[in-house]
Amino acid sequence: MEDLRNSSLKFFTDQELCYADIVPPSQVRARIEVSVLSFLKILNASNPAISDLPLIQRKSSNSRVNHGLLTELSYVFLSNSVSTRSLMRPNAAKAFVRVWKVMEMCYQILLQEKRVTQRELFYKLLCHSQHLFPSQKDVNRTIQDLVALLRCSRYSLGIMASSRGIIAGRLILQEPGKEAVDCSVCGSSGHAISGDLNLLDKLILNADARYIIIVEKHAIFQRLAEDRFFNQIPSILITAKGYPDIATRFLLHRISRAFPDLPILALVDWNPAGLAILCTFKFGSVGMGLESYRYACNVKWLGLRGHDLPMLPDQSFVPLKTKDLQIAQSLMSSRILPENYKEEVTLMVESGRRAEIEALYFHGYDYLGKYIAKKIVQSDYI
Amino acid sequence: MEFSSSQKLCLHLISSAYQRCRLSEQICRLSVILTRSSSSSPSLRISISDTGIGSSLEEFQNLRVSFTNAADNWDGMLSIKTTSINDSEIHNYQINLKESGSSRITSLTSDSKNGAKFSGSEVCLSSFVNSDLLLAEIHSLLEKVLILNIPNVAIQLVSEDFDVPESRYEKVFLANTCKQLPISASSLELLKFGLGDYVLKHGNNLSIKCNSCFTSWEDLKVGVACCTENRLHTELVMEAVIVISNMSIQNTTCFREYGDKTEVLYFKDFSPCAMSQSSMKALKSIDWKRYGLHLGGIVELDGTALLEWENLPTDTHIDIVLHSYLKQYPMVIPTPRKMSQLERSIVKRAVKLSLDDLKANHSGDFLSSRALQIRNYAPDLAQSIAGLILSSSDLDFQRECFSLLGLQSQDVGTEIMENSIKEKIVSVIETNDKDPDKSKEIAPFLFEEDDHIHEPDVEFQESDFTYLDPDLDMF
Amino acid sequence: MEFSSSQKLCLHLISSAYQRCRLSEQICRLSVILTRSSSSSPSLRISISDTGIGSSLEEFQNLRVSFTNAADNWDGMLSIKTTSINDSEIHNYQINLKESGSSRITSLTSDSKNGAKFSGSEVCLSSFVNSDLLLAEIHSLLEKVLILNIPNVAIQLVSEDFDVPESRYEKVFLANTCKQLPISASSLELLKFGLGDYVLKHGNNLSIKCNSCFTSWEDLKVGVACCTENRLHTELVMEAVIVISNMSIQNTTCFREYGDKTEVLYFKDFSPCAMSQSSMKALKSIDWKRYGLHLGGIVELDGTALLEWENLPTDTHIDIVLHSYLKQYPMVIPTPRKMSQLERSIVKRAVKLSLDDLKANHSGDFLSSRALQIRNYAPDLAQSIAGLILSSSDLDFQRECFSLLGLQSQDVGTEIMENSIKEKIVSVIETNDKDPDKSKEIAPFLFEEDDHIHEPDVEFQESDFTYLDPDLDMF
Amino acid sequence: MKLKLEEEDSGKMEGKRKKLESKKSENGILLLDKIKVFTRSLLVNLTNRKSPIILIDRFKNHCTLSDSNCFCGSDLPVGKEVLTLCKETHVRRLDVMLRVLVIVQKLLQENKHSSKRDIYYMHPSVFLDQSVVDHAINDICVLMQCSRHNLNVVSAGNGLVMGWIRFVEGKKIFDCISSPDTAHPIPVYVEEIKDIVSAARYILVVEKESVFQRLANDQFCKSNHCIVISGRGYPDIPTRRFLRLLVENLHIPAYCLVDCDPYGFDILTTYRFGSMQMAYDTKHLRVPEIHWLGAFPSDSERYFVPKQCLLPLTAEDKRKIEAMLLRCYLQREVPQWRLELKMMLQKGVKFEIEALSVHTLSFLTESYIPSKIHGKVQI
Ligand SMILES: [Mg+2]
Ligand SMILES: [Mg+2]
Repeated sequence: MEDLRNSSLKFFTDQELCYADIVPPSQVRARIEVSVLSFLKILNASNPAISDLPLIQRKSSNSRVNHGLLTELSYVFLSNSVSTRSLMRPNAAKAFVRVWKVMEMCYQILLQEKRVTQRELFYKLLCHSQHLFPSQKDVNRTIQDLVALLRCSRYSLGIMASSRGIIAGRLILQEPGKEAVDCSVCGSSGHAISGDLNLLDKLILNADARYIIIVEKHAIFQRLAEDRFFNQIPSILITAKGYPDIATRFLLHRISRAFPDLPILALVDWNPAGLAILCTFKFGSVGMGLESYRYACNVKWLGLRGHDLPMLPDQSFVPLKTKDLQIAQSLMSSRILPENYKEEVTLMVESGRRAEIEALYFHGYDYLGKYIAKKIVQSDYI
Repeated sequence: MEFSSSQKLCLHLISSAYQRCRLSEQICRLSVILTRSSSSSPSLRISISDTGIGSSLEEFQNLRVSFTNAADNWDGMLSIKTTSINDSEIHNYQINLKESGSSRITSLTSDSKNGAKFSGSEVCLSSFVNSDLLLAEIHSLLEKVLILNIPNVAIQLVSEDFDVPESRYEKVFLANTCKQLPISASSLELLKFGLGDYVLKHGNNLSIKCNSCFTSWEDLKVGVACCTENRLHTELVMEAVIVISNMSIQNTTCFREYGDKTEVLYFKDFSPCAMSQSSMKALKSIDWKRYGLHLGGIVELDGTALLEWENLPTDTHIDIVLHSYLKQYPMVIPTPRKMSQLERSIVKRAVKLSLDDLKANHSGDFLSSRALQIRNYAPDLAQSIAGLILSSSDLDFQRECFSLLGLQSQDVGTEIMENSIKEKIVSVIETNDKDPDKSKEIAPFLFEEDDHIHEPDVEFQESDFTYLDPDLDMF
Repeated sequence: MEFSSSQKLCLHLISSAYQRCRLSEQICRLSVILTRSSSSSPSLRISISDTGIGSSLEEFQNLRVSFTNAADNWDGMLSIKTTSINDSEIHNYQINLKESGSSRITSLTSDSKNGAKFSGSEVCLSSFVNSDLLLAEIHSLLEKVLILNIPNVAIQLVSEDFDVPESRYEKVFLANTCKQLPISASSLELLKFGLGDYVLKHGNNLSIKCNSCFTSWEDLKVGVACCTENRLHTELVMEAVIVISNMSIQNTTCFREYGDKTEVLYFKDFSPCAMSQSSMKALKSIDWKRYGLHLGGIVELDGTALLEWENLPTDTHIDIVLHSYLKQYPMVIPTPRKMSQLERSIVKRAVKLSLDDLKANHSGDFLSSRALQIRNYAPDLAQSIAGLILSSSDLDFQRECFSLLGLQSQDVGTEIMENSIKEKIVSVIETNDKDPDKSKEIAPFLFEEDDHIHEPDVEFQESDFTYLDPDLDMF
Repeated sequence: MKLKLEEEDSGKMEGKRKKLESKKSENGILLLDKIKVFTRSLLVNLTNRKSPIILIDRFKNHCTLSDSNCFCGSDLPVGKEVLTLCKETHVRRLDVMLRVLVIVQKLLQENKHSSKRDIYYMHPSVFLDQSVVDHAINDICVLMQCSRHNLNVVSAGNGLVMGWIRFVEGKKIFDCISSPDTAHPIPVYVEEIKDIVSAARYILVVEKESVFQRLANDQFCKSNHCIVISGRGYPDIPTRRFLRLLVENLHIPAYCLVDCDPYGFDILTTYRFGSMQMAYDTKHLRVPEIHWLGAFPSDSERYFVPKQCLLPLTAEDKRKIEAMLLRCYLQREVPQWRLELKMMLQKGVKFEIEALSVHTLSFLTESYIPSKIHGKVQI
């Protein structure tokens, strides 16, 4: 399996797949130094010039879809079409300088072997170059630019990541040299997933689960964890409390690589956003830029799905909102979305309604567990 | 040519005399003498004499008068003496401009030159015009003519009232003498220094240099250009000179007639002249912003074009002179419509070229607003790069950077390094700006990776981020 | 009392005769005989005779006539025979109502009673009025009077035309005979059954019972009330009866004169009477909604008050009768202003009380819209309470609850329990609604400290804390 | 009902645990009994054809009276609401309350927990809005004289903790001491916390996660022997209960570091005085011992916060400050806080904690916090 994936990865490397690495600070510093040298060289050449910054475009037009040939794994990735940050175009000059400013900040942070939050970075930049960074948004975007330039993850740049993810169930995590954490005795609050990707990378994983279940919502996760659902069906529960962050996806990916036979099943709301969350786990998203594709997992859609609707009470349906329709629209236009998923989206749009997982509580709190168990037993997932 | 007053006729006659001097290759003298006497009638006698190439009768053939001012009841009589270098006698004519047909010219008996070799003309008329006003106008004309800086003509202006003892006024107008120009100097060269002198005299209202405002010629920023156009068997020449001067406004007692507006001095065939509409349009159509200038508008005042500037520093003044002439003399004038097209394109070209010249001579100045905008980022960029270099703990890296920057010792401070980088960046920006076409070329990439598909000019539209668009800032 | 026509005078005289019968404790007869003959003039002779207590001259003293109708040229003469039980003779008088002062009454010779013990009166007059119209009016009056249901008076109405053979019309009006009321029945009781009968006859346009529309008296919903007011040495009594009937509209051929509007039958001192403005206002001011009724408005039509209802089911009809009288007879009438105030308050009270009575007798009906709304929650509340009991793991507790609910076995299902609780809740809600003042007494805000929180519903208005919402945890 | 936990040696631990568990079920039984009493009294009233009368105390944690004669500090109810079957709004409230109560009874009997959101989804069409459920839960707590967690209604914990502490929640060991600069989620079932072991010198409460992360990254706890807690904005109930539990058991000072803006201040008061919405339970949730460590409006000068990091107060900010200035407890209990708040209004600017460390990343950990704590610059 591993080999197959690698080979397919290599195959796609030829197809101009671009990505950001998790790299050690020294290497990030080296990349920055190379940038400086390169800049100076071109500036100092016989025909001096100010070099443009080639950034991988973070637009859907530059996204490519890999439909797994040998595995079921599909993912979204960014191709190597670049957009340039050029000093010489007045409307791009600011963005150009911003990249260098942030690069300088990150370089110094890496030297100090520290990490900063994006907010701290904003304040530092606000203080030193207010005219360049009037808002947090400018900082955030420039960080993305820098990721796209240096091809290393945000985390590698010394920017602190927090994770909203939690995990529970039949999984034992062990940091080398530390006491193991048994996620089955973490109670309903589960075990918080660290934002430190290096740490996650080092974790030693042990599991006797048969399934991995992704839950969209914290509350549902809590219910299942409190009910110790993972003992009924040996499983690992994971939630990112909405759209997944990198760390959650990273850990999920690690678990799925470590235990490749575990089906990954997702329980999300029956609305476009729910599906979008599932898809972010499954394929990655263009918005996550170069860090996206690497953690694609073969997630299956357990529920809620169209054929579950008859058992939901009528009053639990809410009309779709404009935002829902927008998400539905972009889902439908996505090249990666499988046909049977598209059918569900069509059903949502046509019915004009949405329903949340909690609607299952209509049949009592314990119904949720039964519902999942039944679906698993019947292999009712797509 | 039709004149609406005897003053205007006078100014034309002076211009013609000047032309005759210019065409002569000898040092010439042009005298304009106004003599007033209450005993005679009309009271003012005007004599315009020159030692130029001698005039032909054709010059006067086309002159017409249509006086509208009742007080200007001149009899229309011109008396002309003229002789060419090869003539053996001095011809005398009397022309009645108020008549037409063959009767208007009366040949009088010629005077013998007694074998002497000389040429020259004298045109006299008597008029009722106010001598003071006429004097002022002639004065202004001659001052402008001086800008052309033709070296072989000395002009003498004399005004005298016989009834008033010691009322004689005399002024000599000589081409710029403080500069040792070579004899072979081109007319553009001459014009350049002529305008420079004019500027140093504050041009439009002082006839003497004011040493308190400008210390030297070298403080002026000058751009010149000459365009030619070969059309209809003649060559049209357009010379343009632009002078930018700085005059500290605080301690000056000198004021310009048009304030901070620019009077465009316009010459046609070596005479001061009102600007044509097509030339005005040409000025309007120039992309001044490319040179960091912001033209507010063009005002026309008594045939004078005034350019109004926006955002011009208060102590900066711009002077522009344009001179168009046909190489052949006398000229074959193209049809007016053709001429106007021609003028428009040639004025535009000449002014642009002179601006380019100005920019080239004064690097860092007259940058386009675009370049200025970009240049503003240079300190920030330099600071960041210097910061990156100096904060590095990798000595090899630092050494390499130092050597790239041509800095000797590693002990140079942040400031020196920043300045060095900044200068380089600025220089690239400025070079780029001088040659606007060059900037359109694709700049080299920081990392050359040839598998990239370049998609220029798409930045900043990161709106269509994704199909999912989660709240990306999860960190 | 002034009358504008002889008809009206007649009706008054009949009312007076009826009063005399009522006050007698014997079974009495009241005969109204209209006799028409073209041979005599005036053509119509009206005789009103009764076996009541005998009249006093004061009754006639205050009668005035001011006829406006020219055709009604009655001579104003009344002839009266009357005797009381203790009188030994029958007095005869002649009264000319058109006169005033002492001359109006003429005492005629009395007739002897020959020792017989009886009482009674006969009033006669002759008039030109149309006998048919008069007959109809008297008919209507007597029918209304019948509603009062005074048991000891039998009324006979006879009309005859001597010129037409077999033209005699005769009708006897007897108080409700189908009901076996005790002799001691109060006048309110009598009125109640009187109105009931009236309703069963569809009241206002049929004099016989229609058995197809109503099957029995028991289908009627009746509310009665009697208020008294002691004022000015007399006691004012107001009796009110409300009858709500359902008449299936589909198969009925009977139509009411006023459709689905309610004619408020108004009696004053045992005579039908037009409603006063103050009584009308009183009706308007009643909070009908408290009884689930929605008064649309009150229309006055020929002295009759018509209540218009909104949202009244089509087959439902409301009949109201009001009867006010003074206990003492003859009456001491309070001043009109006092009277109007008095009337207003007493009408309101009487009607409200009768509505309360109606509601009390028919639990579940006539609930206020508020209570109806509240009652909608009963199933939910019952379900929750049943849920609390049935889901409890404490068997003792469950047993206790069962016994409280009067349920025998624990095996009763959820539904039975829910129904049982629901019924109780409904009953409490209905009881609460019956006595609206009671609910107000127990539901004030019991502030223990007179702290300054007087906003009534603070709990839902913590608007200035909404943004704060520290307990955001939605999950 | 209040849990009182103390450090005890391991010998007594087992007994203690049993006691705790029994206490917990005791509490459940007590509450179930109360529910039964309530249900019974409803039935008795109904069978007697009387409208049940439900008295609900009303609480306020502050008022806006200028004179200080209010009783807001006394924890006593300020009045009662009387619910009967006579008013539709009352019946509606009762309906919601009973529905929630049925759920609560089930939760207690099965010893399960549920979130307010879960409860909402049991009858979404009846409740219509989450706030209705929240309100009913508050009503039930007031009626049953208990805290929300006693009902087994919990919120998803949002809080974080790190530092010199070790405790057990249920079977899970929170061994923060072993890596004092790693964040742990604050457990939701605070009542199940036992075996608290700590050698911390103080507790530092920070408003937001980013500051928490800064401290973690700077290994603040390791070098300062403290416990750091963040409620990530307005603190939720578990966070406040957890903080209170620590303060009560460890007897160490607690300091609060918030942004110098109206929201920061409001968060500070929420820690110290509780929120208006949970006023009925304030006595279990507030932490009167907490000190305000910063950032004070006066800090902007003392620590040279650059001008561009000082943002002008918006109109809404000013309105909020003016409203907060009226809160009675400020004048009564922390007049110095009030003075600082007043100064914020006067200066017309606000700043975030991050603004302090623009000069040096580790300014907070190396200078600001230690100097404030050791220099006793807290109020
Ligand atoms: Mg959702
Ligand atoms: Mg804040």
